Amino acid sequence: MNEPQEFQPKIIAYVCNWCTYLGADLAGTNRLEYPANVRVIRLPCTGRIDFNLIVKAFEMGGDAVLVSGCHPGDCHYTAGNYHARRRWMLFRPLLEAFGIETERVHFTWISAAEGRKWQQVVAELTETTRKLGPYTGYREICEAKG
Amino acid sequence: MIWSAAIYRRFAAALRPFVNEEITGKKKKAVINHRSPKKNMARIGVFVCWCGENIARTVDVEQVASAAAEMPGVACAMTCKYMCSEPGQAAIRHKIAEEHLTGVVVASCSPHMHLRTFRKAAEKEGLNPYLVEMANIREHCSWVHQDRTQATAKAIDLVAMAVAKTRNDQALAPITIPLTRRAMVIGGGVAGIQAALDIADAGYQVALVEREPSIGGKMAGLSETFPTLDCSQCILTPRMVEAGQHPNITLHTYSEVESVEGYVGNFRVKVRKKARYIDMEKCTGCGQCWNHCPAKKNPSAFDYGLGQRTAIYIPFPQAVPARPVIDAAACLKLTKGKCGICAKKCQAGAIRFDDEERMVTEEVGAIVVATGYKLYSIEKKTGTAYPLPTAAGTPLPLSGYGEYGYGRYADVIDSLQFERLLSASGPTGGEVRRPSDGQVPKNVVFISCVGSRDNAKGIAYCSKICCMYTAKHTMLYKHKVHDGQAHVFYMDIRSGGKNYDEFVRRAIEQDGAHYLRGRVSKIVEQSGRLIVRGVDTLAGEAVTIEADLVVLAAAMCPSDGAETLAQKLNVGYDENGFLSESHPKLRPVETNAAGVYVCGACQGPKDIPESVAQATACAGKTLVMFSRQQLTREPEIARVDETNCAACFACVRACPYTAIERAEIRDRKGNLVKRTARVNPGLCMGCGTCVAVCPSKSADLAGFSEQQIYAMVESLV
Amino acid sequence: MIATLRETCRQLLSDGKVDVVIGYGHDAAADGAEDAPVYPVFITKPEDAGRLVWNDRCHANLAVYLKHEEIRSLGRAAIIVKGCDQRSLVVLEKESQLDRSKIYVIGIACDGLDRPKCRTCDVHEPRGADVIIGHKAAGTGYPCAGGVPSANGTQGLPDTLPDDRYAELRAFLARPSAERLAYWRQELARCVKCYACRQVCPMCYCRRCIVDKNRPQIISTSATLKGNFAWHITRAFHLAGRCVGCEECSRACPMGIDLRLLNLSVAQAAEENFAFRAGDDPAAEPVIGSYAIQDKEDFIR
Amino acid sequence: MIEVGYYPGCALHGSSNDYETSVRACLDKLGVSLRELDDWICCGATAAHSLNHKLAVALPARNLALAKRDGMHELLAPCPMCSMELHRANRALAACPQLRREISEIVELEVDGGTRVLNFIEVVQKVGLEEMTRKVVRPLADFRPACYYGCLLTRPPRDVQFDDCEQPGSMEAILAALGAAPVDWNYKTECCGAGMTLADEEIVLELSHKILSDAAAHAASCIVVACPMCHVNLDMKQADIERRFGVRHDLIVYYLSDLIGLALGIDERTLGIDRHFVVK
Amino acid sequence: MSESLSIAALGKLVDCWIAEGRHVTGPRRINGRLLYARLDSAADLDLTEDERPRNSIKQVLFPRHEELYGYKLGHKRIELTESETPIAEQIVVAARPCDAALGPILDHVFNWDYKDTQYNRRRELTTIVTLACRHHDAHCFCTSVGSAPDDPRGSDVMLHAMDEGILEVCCLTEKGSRLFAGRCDNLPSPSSGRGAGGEGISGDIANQPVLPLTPAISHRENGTAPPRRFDLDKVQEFLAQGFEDSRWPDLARRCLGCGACAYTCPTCHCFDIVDEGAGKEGVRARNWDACQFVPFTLHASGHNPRSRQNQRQRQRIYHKFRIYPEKFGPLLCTGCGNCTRNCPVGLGVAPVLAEIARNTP
Repeated sequence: MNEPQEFQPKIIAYVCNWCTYLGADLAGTNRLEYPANVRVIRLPCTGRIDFNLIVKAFEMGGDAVLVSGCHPGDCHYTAGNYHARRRWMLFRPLLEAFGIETERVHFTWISAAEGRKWQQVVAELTETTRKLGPYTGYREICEAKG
Repeated sequence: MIWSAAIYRRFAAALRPFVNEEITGKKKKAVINHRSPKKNMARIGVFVCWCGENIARTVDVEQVASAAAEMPGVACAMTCKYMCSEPGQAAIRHKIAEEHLTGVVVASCSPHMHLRTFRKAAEKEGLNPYLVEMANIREHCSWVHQDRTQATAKAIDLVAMAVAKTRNDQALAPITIPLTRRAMVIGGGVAGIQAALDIADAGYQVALVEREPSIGGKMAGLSETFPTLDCSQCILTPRMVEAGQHPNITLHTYSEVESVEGYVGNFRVKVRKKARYIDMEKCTGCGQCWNHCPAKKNPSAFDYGLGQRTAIYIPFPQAVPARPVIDAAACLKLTKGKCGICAKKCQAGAIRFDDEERMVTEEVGAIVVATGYKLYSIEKKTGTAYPLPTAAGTPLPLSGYGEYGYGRYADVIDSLQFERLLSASGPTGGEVRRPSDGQVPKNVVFISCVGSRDNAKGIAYCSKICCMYTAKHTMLYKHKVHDGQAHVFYMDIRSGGKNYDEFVRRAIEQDGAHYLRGRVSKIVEQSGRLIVRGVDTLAGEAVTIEADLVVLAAAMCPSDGAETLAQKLNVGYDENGFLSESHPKLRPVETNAAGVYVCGACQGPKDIPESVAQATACAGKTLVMFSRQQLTREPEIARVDETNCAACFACVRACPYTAIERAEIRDRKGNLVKRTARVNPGLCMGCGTCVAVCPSKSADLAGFSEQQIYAMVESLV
Repeated sequence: MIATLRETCRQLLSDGKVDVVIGYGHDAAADGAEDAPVYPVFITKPEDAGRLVWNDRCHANLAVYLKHEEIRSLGRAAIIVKGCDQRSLVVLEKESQLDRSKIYVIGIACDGLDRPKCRTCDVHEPRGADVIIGHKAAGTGYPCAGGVPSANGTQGLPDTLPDDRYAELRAFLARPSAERLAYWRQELARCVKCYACRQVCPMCYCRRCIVDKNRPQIISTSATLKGNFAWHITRAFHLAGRCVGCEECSRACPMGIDLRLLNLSVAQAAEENFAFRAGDDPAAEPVIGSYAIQDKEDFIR
Repeated sequence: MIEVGYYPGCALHGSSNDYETSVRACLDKLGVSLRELDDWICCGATAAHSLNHKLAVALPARNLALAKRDGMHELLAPCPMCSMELHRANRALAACPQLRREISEIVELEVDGGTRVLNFIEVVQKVGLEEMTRKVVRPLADFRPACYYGCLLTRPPRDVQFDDCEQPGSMEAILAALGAAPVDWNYKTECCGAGMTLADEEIVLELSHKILSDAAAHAASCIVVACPMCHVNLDMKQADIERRFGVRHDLIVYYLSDLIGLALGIDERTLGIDRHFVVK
Repeated sequence: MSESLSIAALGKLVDCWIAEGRHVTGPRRINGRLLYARLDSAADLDLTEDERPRNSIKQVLFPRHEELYGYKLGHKRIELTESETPIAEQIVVAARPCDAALGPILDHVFNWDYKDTQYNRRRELTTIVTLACRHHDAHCFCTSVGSAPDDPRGSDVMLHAMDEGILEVCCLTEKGSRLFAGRCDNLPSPSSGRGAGGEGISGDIANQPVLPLTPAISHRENGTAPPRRFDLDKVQEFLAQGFEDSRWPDLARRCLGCGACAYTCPTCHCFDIVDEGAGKEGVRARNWDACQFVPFTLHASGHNPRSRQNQRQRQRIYHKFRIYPEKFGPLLCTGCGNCTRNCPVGLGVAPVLAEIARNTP
């Protein structure tokens, strides 16, 4: 557990159906290998991804969260990702104020063509989270009784 | 276990869900064997695919299956070499029947690959297709991981998530909305005509709305078209006539769109028909009236003020409909109450001085917008147009080109005016004669990018066609004035397109147009000649040309009222006022307002072929919609819980498709009970942005419901 | 000035301009004892206008009552607001929770009630009120003197430039994140989930609060650290671009949890990123539900 | 009696004090009292804005701040360079609170970019043409002036926001009202060469020559300017120009205030016209 | 006859208790506000007398969140797992009498049909050392509900602050004596006169006169009792027929519907049963709940029998002064005044009842 290389971080990824999910599919078709720590949850659009989901991910013992969708201008629904972006612009400062480690919350734009980027993002994300170690900070909060 | 017993007694009711779990097992052995409600219990079948070796190589599919069998709500789990194959699908269908499955999870490839396949299969067996989910253990697992144990563990998680989601799946039925199979085309230029004809030829009614007295638009006024130099009117007028006579096309000329209600498939468009003072039924278009009208000296809008027309007029000889209209401002009868000669001359008795504007309502299912363009206004501004600096200090975008003296020097004209000078049907009968004194100009300077690509004038974009038509102008000029010389000041030459660059080269090499790369700083008049001062950046020197005529290739702008129309239609538009397509690549003629399509220059600068192509595309889109009796749409759309909605309408603001409306709930007596947001299933595309912005989570998205998503996350413990 | 206030309200009621005045006052029981505790009161009869008071204990942001069906049912309301409270009216109108034309706003010029927000106050005189009672007394010192009716509430001395509203927050953010988390652990451990912070907030007008939604239970209802974090994160974020900083939530908390820092963090984000301050500009688009193509995304890769 | 703040700038207290004489005399007659800004400093001119943006804002900003301090809501800067720099600072300050704070610290005065800056023509417009014509005693019947605006009076348009930057007409309007017959000509806003004298006098001679020639070509009887620098190049250098190009222009170059003054019955001396180089 | 103890000595005693592994709760200053909270050392104990803690000691006997049992969801079975019963001895020191009185009151609730082992165990393990009040604030109204600043009910030990930081110690129960046994010399045996808390007193305390007090420690000489804020008889007379009274809407109009009153009230004991879990496992827990919340009575149908806030306020008053007394005897109110003290708009039992009493002839 204490040894970083032993520790297998649990990473929850909320991705949009049209860009990032397909990007991950592409990574698959190109057999681009990456660590097995990510659990992908497919949503129609980043616009659908609510901040409560990020909190939930940590409550579920997530060590890091990834939110990923279409690049600006590419949104399948034209503007969902703009709404999402603005949401995170406001949400991150709040997490900061709470002292929740924002280096465990990652935002990326990954297009359907960027299988390579998906691979890199997941690999790096897993590595950095390994370095950070398990998110005991929030886990303690969730396990505290009464 | 006194405790559990006691608790059980006290909280039996609350335990019911678990009781159901009990009975989902194959062997009906239970710790708490309370009652067996056959209904509302999950019976999910999990089908794990080998995909030959693709999955099985790195994922222990059997282990995944047995793990799945232990998951709550799972009735049976099995593996298969190729799930998507016929036998694979057969196996699924067999299990659905045998195990009375209430849901299916296929653990194989990406849902983008085969979700449809498996949903179809389930449907064949009478299981609602939306109760089928997939776990992507190939692209997202076996193909990207090496470590078998890790890959298998992940696969199990992915299946668990899918199962959790399926347990919360709801049977969904496609949404159907009524459809009026009748279209409206707004704008009767070449694009509008094309769209209207295509739709009409397919056998559907079209209402074509045109602001001017005649259809034809800008193209009707052009001389010849690049790069083939075929006569604009020769190719357009037959199409105009066709449109005018088509049994399926109703023309609303001299009319404008007043208001638009409804949504895709069900628009109600109110059209304002301006007073024409002519009885369209009686009038034969014989021409007696305009031939005898005494008020002859009115600038012709069609000739951009270069020519003149009578008070009762048809804009140009080939006008469709070939029916005149009275210019109320110029008509002596209507202004002074005198005259009325036209009425006397008219055998048909079609003149109606008491005519008034009226409204007609068109019910249509689709709307094609083709409102075209106008040229950037280059008039010199007069007086101190600027307000004094405010605290906000917002600078007004400059407009006009005072330095070119347009509107000050008669012989500085814009490109559309020059088209009229070149046009055989134009004010000079096709001879190039300059406005001031009717002389044939021997030296003509063409300036391109007037407005375009000039941030100082607030226009950053390239008007795209100026390079081509300027080249055309130099050519046609040369063909008409053999001893004349054309000079062109340009920034770059943009001639992408079939036979386009060749065309420009021809202008330069064969017709000897003198191209100078540089801008013109000032035009002044000296003893009847125009002194054009500019720079040749290639030679690196200032140049001064004494010209007889200067033609400004002014930027292409959306025609007047485009923005207000866009607002009426809920169509987006950019900072320049061009209408926005729904997706720059994949949905180039659709807009964010379902059922509204755009073509031609109202969407952005473009030439005739492009406009026509887009118009046909719009027609195609419309016909696809009309190919069904009613509209069916994916049921995975948003819904608002109207009892809990607090009516803050954040969702209304956020919805990219204006699919959410402010609604009111009233009791039988009609008293307002509460206000609420309401999703229009005809417009919702299911992005779920509304769900995220809804503070009380009163909005939810079928197929990706809160319940489902949280169940998935929670299954990861 | 209390006289002016009472007279204004008496007039409004007797002229039938409004049916109820939402204001500060003493219980009838107190029969006008100056030191008696001050409560929100709802004056419906002109003769009761005498119960209205204005003193340095008028903390409550009365805008909260505009969301109560019971109050709405009393009819056309006049409401007494301080400059800070008035902002909440702007937000509520923007979110179509009230029809400004149907309520009469009585602004009270206020030099501060010695609460944190008052140190950085820049609206000593309420904006957009139908009438302003009193004008900002020179310097500090309380209560405000005089009584200048005003058409638009922009009369009186210009407001002094406030100290930095976010100084406290910045100081807090300067501490390492672990310390911040520890701080909130210790604070939120006391939270009993009485929801006073929610109920006292004019912006929390949802018919069914998200915590009261089960299936799915997005936020644990238990007053455990887990449930309390989930709740306070949500409460604060739902105020993004909406919190006007009336600080009622902090005042209401029986356990003395100071929620201002959380509200400030989102407020600051809105102001820094979108130059937006809740309740400032009735014309401005709300931050949530709108967007700009050029929104900055330096945190997205 | 209209009162406006008055920012002379270096030129009007130096080489072009004849302009100040004229402006003061003329405005006094028009019932405009000038309150000279106390402790004004250089507007920065080309020197500042070609060196350092903050400096280019700070210098005029201080003058604006002084104006605000002394309760002047409007400030006349007869020199177009000065008024342009003041305008520019105004806009910069109004646009950016951050800059406002910084500059306020630099100049140790609160600046808000709120002061309204006027050039001479705007002050006349403020008086109103009717009001002015009512005071005319000697209509300028036999005057055919060519109104020369030069580069800065209308430019950069975003900053000065005065008249049409390419085809201005405000001076013509004023002079027409005084009974003159302004000519329509082509060089209203061309460059006179400005300070290029120092670098390469040739340029100045040539450019100014073109201006004078075009005015002559359009049968102008005189030239009217509202800029000390233009006056220097067209008036003081006219002799050199004639020598250089071997022509005779002898066009009297008036300040706008001169002609208004004359029309209002002020004598040439009081207006300082006799101090011009080209005289009748 | 009783013994005395210096405050310093009490401090030492507290530290001993903590050292012995007992959980000691007492008034502690947090963010400038006096709250009952677990003490890490005697240093944390704040004996300020003229200020009443803003919460109650209810938490000690009846936690705001209590896991009843856990469940694990198997494929074919559900495993139920006991949650461990409390074992740590708990001591509340310097409780106010109006807090100490909660024991006997809650005993009824948790034992009238189902004997709540969890609660009873805690009760057994808890000893309450009360500090009689010498001061009161604007919100105290114990005397109006038939109690007093030195009401011994529910206390195991009663401390009376004398001058020069001397505390008079009166042990009222065996539990109490055990706590101080040997800690200060010759403590008296629990005086039979003073009702002890242990098994809880039954009978309507409202109708009992304040118990006789030894002159030495009578608050009449040693402090001041809050004035009577309303006439209890009048109130109960009104409640007997006032359920439909038209004044209720006015009485509670300003109520915001939060739970600050209920959650800081010693006697409010409503709770909610929730299942908290993710996926396959979770716990069934008991959480505090409050009758002022809208969902408290919300039916699954969407119907809410108490749809308006004043109905909820009425309910709270009725429960405290009629429903509970009719069922169990004592009032469900000790007059601590926390409801008003903590109400953002100064509502609560006393103001409402005062208003009622004022208008009842």
